[in-house]
Amino acid sequence: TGARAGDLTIGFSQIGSESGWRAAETTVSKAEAKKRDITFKIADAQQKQENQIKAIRSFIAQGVDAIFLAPVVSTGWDTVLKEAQEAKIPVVLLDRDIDPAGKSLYLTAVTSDSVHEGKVAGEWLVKTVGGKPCSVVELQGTVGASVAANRKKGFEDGIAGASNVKIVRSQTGDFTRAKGKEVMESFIKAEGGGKNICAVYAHNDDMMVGAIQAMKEAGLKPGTQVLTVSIDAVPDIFKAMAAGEANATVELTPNMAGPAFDAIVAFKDKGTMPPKWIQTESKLYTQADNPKAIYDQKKDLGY
Amino acid sequence: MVPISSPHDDAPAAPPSGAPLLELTGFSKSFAGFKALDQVELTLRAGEAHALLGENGAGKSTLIKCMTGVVHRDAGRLSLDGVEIAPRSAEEAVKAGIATVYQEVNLAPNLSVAQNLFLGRQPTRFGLVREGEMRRRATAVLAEFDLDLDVAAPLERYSVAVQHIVAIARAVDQSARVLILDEPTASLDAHEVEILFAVLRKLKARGIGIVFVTHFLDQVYAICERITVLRNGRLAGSATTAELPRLDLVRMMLGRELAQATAPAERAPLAAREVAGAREAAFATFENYGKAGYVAPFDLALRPGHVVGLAGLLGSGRTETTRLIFGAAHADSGTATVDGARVALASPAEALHLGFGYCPEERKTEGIVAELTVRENIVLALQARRGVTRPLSRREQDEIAAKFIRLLDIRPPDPERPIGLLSGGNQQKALLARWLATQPRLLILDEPTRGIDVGAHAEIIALIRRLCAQGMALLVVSSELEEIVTYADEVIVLRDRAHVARLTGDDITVPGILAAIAEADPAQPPPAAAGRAA
Amino acid sequence: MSLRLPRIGTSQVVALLAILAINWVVSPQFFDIRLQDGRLFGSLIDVLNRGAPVAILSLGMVLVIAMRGIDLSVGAVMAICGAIAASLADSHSLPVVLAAALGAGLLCGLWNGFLVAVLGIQPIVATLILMVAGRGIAQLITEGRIVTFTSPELAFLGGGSVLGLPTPIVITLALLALTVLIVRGTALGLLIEATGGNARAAALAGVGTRLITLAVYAWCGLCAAIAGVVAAADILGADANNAGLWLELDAILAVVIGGTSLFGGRFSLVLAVVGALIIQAMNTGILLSGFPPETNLVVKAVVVLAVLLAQSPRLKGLGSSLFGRRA
Amino acid sequence: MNAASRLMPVAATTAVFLLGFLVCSLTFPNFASLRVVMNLFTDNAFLGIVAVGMTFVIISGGIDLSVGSVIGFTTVFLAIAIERWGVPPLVAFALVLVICALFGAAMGAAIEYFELPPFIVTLAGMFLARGASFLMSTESIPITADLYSHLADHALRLPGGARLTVPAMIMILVVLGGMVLLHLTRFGANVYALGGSRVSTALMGVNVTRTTIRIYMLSAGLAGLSGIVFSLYTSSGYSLSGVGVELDAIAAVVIGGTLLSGGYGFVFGTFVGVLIQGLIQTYISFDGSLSSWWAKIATGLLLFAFIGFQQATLRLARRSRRHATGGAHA
Ligand SMILES: Nc1ncnc2c1ncn2[C@@H]1O[C@H](COP(=O)(O)OP(=O)(O)OP(=O)(O)O)[C@@H](O)[C@H]1O
Ligand SMILES: Nc1ncnc2c1ncn2[C@@H]1O[C@H](COP(=O)(O)OP(=O)(O)OP(=O)(O)O)[C@@H](O)[C@H]1O
Ligand SMILES: [Mg+2]
Ligand SMILES: [Mg+2]
Repeated sequence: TGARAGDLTIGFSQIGSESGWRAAETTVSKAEAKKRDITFKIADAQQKQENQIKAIRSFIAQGVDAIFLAPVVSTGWDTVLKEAQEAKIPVVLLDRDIDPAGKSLYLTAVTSDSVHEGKVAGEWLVKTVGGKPCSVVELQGTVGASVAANRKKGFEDGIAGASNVKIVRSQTGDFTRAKGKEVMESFIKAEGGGKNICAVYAHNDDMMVGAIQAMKEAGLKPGTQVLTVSIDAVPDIFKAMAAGEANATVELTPNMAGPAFDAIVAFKDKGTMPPKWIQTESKLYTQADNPKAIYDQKKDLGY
Repeated sequence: MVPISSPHDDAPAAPPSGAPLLELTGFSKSFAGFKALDQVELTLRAGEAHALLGENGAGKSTLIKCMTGVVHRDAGRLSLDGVEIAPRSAEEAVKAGIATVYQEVNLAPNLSVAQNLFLGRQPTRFGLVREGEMRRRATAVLAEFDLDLDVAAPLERYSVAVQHIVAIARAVDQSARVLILDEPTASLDAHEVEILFAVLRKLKARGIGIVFVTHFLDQVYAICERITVLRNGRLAGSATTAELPRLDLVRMMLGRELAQATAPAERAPLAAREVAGAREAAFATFENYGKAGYVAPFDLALRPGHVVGLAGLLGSGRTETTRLIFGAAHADSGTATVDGARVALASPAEALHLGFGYCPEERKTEGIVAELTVRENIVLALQARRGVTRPLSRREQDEIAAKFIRLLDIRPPDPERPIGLLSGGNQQKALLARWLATQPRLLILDEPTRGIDVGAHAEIIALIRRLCAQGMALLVVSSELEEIVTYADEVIVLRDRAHVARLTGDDITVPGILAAIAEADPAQPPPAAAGRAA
Repeated sequence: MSLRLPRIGTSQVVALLAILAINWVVSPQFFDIRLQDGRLFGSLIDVLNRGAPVAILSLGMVLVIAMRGIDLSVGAVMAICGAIAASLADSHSLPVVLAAALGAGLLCGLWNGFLVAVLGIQPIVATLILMVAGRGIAQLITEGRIVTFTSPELAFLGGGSVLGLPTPIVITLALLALTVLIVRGTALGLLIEATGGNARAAALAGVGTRLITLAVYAWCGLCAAIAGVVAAADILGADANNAGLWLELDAILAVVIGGTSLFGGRFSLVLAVVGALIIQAMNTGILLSGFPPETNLVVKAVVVLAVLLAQSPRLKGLGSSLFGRRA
Repeated sequence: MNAASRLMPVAATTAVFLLGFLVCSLTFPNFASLRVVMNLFTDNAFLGIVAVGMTFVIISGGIDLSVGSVIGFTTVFLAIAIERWGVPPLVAFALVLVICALFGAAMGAAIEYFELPPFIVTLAGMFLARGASFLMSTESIPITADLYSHLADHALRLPGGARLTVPAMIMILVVLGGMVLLHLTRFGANVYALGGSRVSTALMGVNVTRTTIRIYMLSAGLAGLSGIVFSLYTSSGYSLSGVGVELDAIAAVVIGGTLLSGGYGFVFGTFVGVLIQGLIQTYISFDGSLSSWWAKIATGLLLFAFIGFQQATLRLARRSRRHATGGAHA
């Protein structure tokens, strides 16, 4: 009983719209759904797990053909995913995985490895500074967010080998520009006007954009005097790189839905079982990669 | 109606002698340096009613609050049945057997009448309140006060008067050894007062001691065996009622002579004397003015220099009438005119701009803004009329405040004190000042002399007359018929929310009014002829 | 009854100084100030500069609270107005941009005022509506992205400086002066305090409480708009999702620390601003301290409690009786 | 009739809810199903439970902003206690309830003894509880105890694939219990009295301090229970769970016809208020077409629609209600 994409209805429980990247992911998912003319319902959970669970329940009640879930947190999905299973509705995880216990409860997970992202950033920094001693300040994501924890861990792994690179200050910038800027300002004050800061690592580009402003206002030269590396690869960071004010960013692709749709369609059509984990690439971009051009192609993706 | 007997019928009984029931000595209390109480003492015997008297601000309420531990005294010992006690809160006082009605109604307006009567001691079974039982008891308790209400209705539905009766009933029902009443009769009319006294006599017979604060000397002589007088926070003297005739008592309270206070002023309506503008056309007229379920349509004309009194029992609709006229309630029938022009009277603000002034009955909830200073409270209405953009300069404010504090003898004479900290009577004076400051053309007063001491009472009435003489129209609600009679040119009698009679000229007598209220024939005045007045 | 006599606000000022002193202990260079390309630069300046948005919010919030109301929507209104300003900045002249943004804020305020004063909806729910919908509107304007702009005029409002003082600080001071002028220079202050203290009494005294309510909420909206513009100008972009997030709580906290009761009545504009500075001084201190971020909230809780206890009438009485004076 | 007029707000709210549900059922084909109703219960169970506690606080004239964080704290504490320390779940439940109650008592005491505004004390409590859960663990911890999976699966299976889950049952019990406690006990009467007039209540000889402390204990305790339910619901502990729940709870209470200024309100009204919010959520997610911002705007508009309609109903009711004329003298 082959079902064509055309008559599929898919519900997507999206975390929220807390960042430019998230907005882009939503936009891209819609676009991808349109391509395959799939009826696509998005529920915005405003960062609350309970809302996501509600959304999934209502998707089940509506009898959709499949459910996409971008889990706000890795735990606590068993019950509701079991309900989905009982209702024979396949679930695909987007952009974040859930804890191992739930492996059997979803069809596949299209995610990037956020620990790996941090590692890439860390390794780039180690490579770039060479043997020189380098004290790094870190702008963390929201306290308690798994991504923040992972990117922190990954980065620490990345610089573990190099005793010359060490993190001197680490505060949360809540993934936002404003906080990124405020925190960076205080870092600069605390580190003797920024003279002692050799590099900044931010868990996302938005915070880095804020930090760059703070550095400029403090008379520092981000990109040359102070190295910067952050994660997500949103257009604005490429703008900064083009201006020579930022050094590197690790891409987290907003197109998680595309592969997911393909997997679901294949599954519904011919019952092909997709692999348990479809990992998206965590590509490193530096000033060498013609940031201007990338900015131009990315700027209309809805970031 | 139970037969009302005149206070003078029963001469004060001989004071019961014997061991003191409640004895307090060396009570002192000062607020931020201001000595409200200074070495006060009082001895209450079982079965006696003990009057606690004094001018506004003398310290009566403070003394009571110190007794029950609501206010923490600086010094003083308190003993009940010879055993020293030191209640630290109303709760402990009640436990010790001392029930109190404080000066302002202190109940939970949002709770039902029944809940208010039994709060904290509701009848329960398995920890659950027995509503039915509680209502039954509540109805019984109120029946003793000849009040028959829907005890399930929230208290706030009822007037101050009724609320006050409920508060008293609660205290009476609680009082094991001592009952303290701070101006319980202020908002009651002759009828309620008599009912209250009947109850109090029963309590006395049961050997309960009663402390009774009032500004009505008649009531003192009617019910009390002993009198203690405070002046400026000090003990001015204590004696049995028999030993202390009116004149001496007044002298003891004021520390000076006072003529009007004792002799009931002879009737001298203003219009009778030729007053500027007394014969003028009406300033404001109301035709067939009314609101369904509130006050039946009525006609009324208010002239400059002309005093109209509203008389009636509680709930007869006097307050409602005044609210309607001031635009605080909206008429659904009839027309109102000011200076011959029709007006809408949609809001108090509008009435204010037409030159009306309104001194409401419920001082605490509708009168004062407790945390604002006396000065700010006094200038409030005037400022409201001038509008936001024309503020009174601080100097003007100070002058106005100073003027009225002097004129009305508000104590303490400190314009920068939050009005909530003033004594009840002084708050009332400040409210009067608020409206006098606007120099209204029509002043509406609902129970203006409530809680005002004998001295101030006379002064205020004199003041009212002066204002009228200058051509201000007056509409006065007062439960003190004697007072109305002394200055009213016209008395409207209300019953069951309708204006039922209109007395003018020589018909304005206490018996006449009482008759009209009781719809009896004025020829043979009903027993309560004496009404109630100083 | 416990009636607060008009206060002078010593405890707030003391609290502020104490926190600044602590900051100085945790980071010795706290009071260092230098000139960085014509702009004062130092942690102390950061406190003032970062405190500006909340201070501006509190100038509106304090009046609303004095009227026994509350406005939960200010954060969302910030986001809306920031979004409008940012999206117009590069295509229109500054006056147009400001007119649009502030106009929007005023409108939001009027809406709240209408719900409260005319429809008689309880302030907290009335403003909750805009708190929820407002952020949506802001995101609608930016379509969820972070709208950036380059207009130097607008940027000046966030990053510029007047006589070395960062513009946000100047704006805050100016607004404070203006508010004081409007509120205390006219009878508004008295009428607000009367209405907040006892609405029924005020109405019966002829005070036009409705109109005042409307005006006060409108003013609150306007302040939120200004704060929103400043915040957007600061990061050269409008982040509809996060601008002003949870700032309503900070603003309310500032007002209460400033000694204004949530039950209305007496209020103090200056102390509300001091309250805002206390909060920011605390936040900056936390950032400078280098503690791990997990501890931020605990520290915050402790400081807030300490500041409040310092104001507690009980403790005052206790303290002063210790010094032998009558409470 | 006064009893009726006092129930008016609740009646209005209920009417509004039913109307709303009707509209939804007409808009979406498979909406009017028992399953949707049961989901409404299950998904809002934890909110319902805190909202009951919040009702007591608000009626007494206070407010409790700490509940959301207390939920977060509870889930993390349970996860750590059960998973790391190996405490048996039931013991952990008892433990956490005690801790929360004490926490509430402390806030109540601070409010009473230091005469501090509840808003700020509980705001500090909010920071404290959230901060504490961060200190315990920033990442989310799955709870694997059998009891959890057992309770999770355990549910009354109703026709149409609907399930009356344990959380839902607990909520219903709490609501009933709350109604009894508030409307039928002395404590309840005192709560109302406090909201009516704090000073008067004290003068009437009620121990205001004790009552206040108990009220905040109750609120925090129920927040703890709600946290337990939440951890059942997600079978995990997470420091960020329950963010913003305090606002939802307050909104539910007020939508339910309780006056924020205190003195008036009903537990049942709160319950309906919770359902209304759940209904709005469900409506939004059924109509998946809304972008996240339109979803927010719609939520606001629906909230306005509900409240506006409620106000209108009340106005009409008041107009028809006569000024009370308690019987005159016998
Ligand atoms: N809490 C307070 N703080 C400061 N002063 C107070 C306070 N309470 C009362 N006072 C002052 O103490 C004095 C006595 O007040 P009190 O209420 O006892 O007078 P009173 O005899 O009851 O007068 P009245 O007959 O008008 O009720 C007044 O001058 C009043 O201003
Ligand atoms: N004795 C009573 N029994 C029942 N209800 C009453 C009684 N007295 C007043 N009320 C209620 O209180 C409300 C206010 O009436 P109020 O007593 O103020 O009228 P009033 O004639 O001004 O009496 P007063 O001004 O002497 O209190 C009315 O709605 C009435 O229903
Ligand atoms: Mg008194
Ligand atoms: Mg009256």
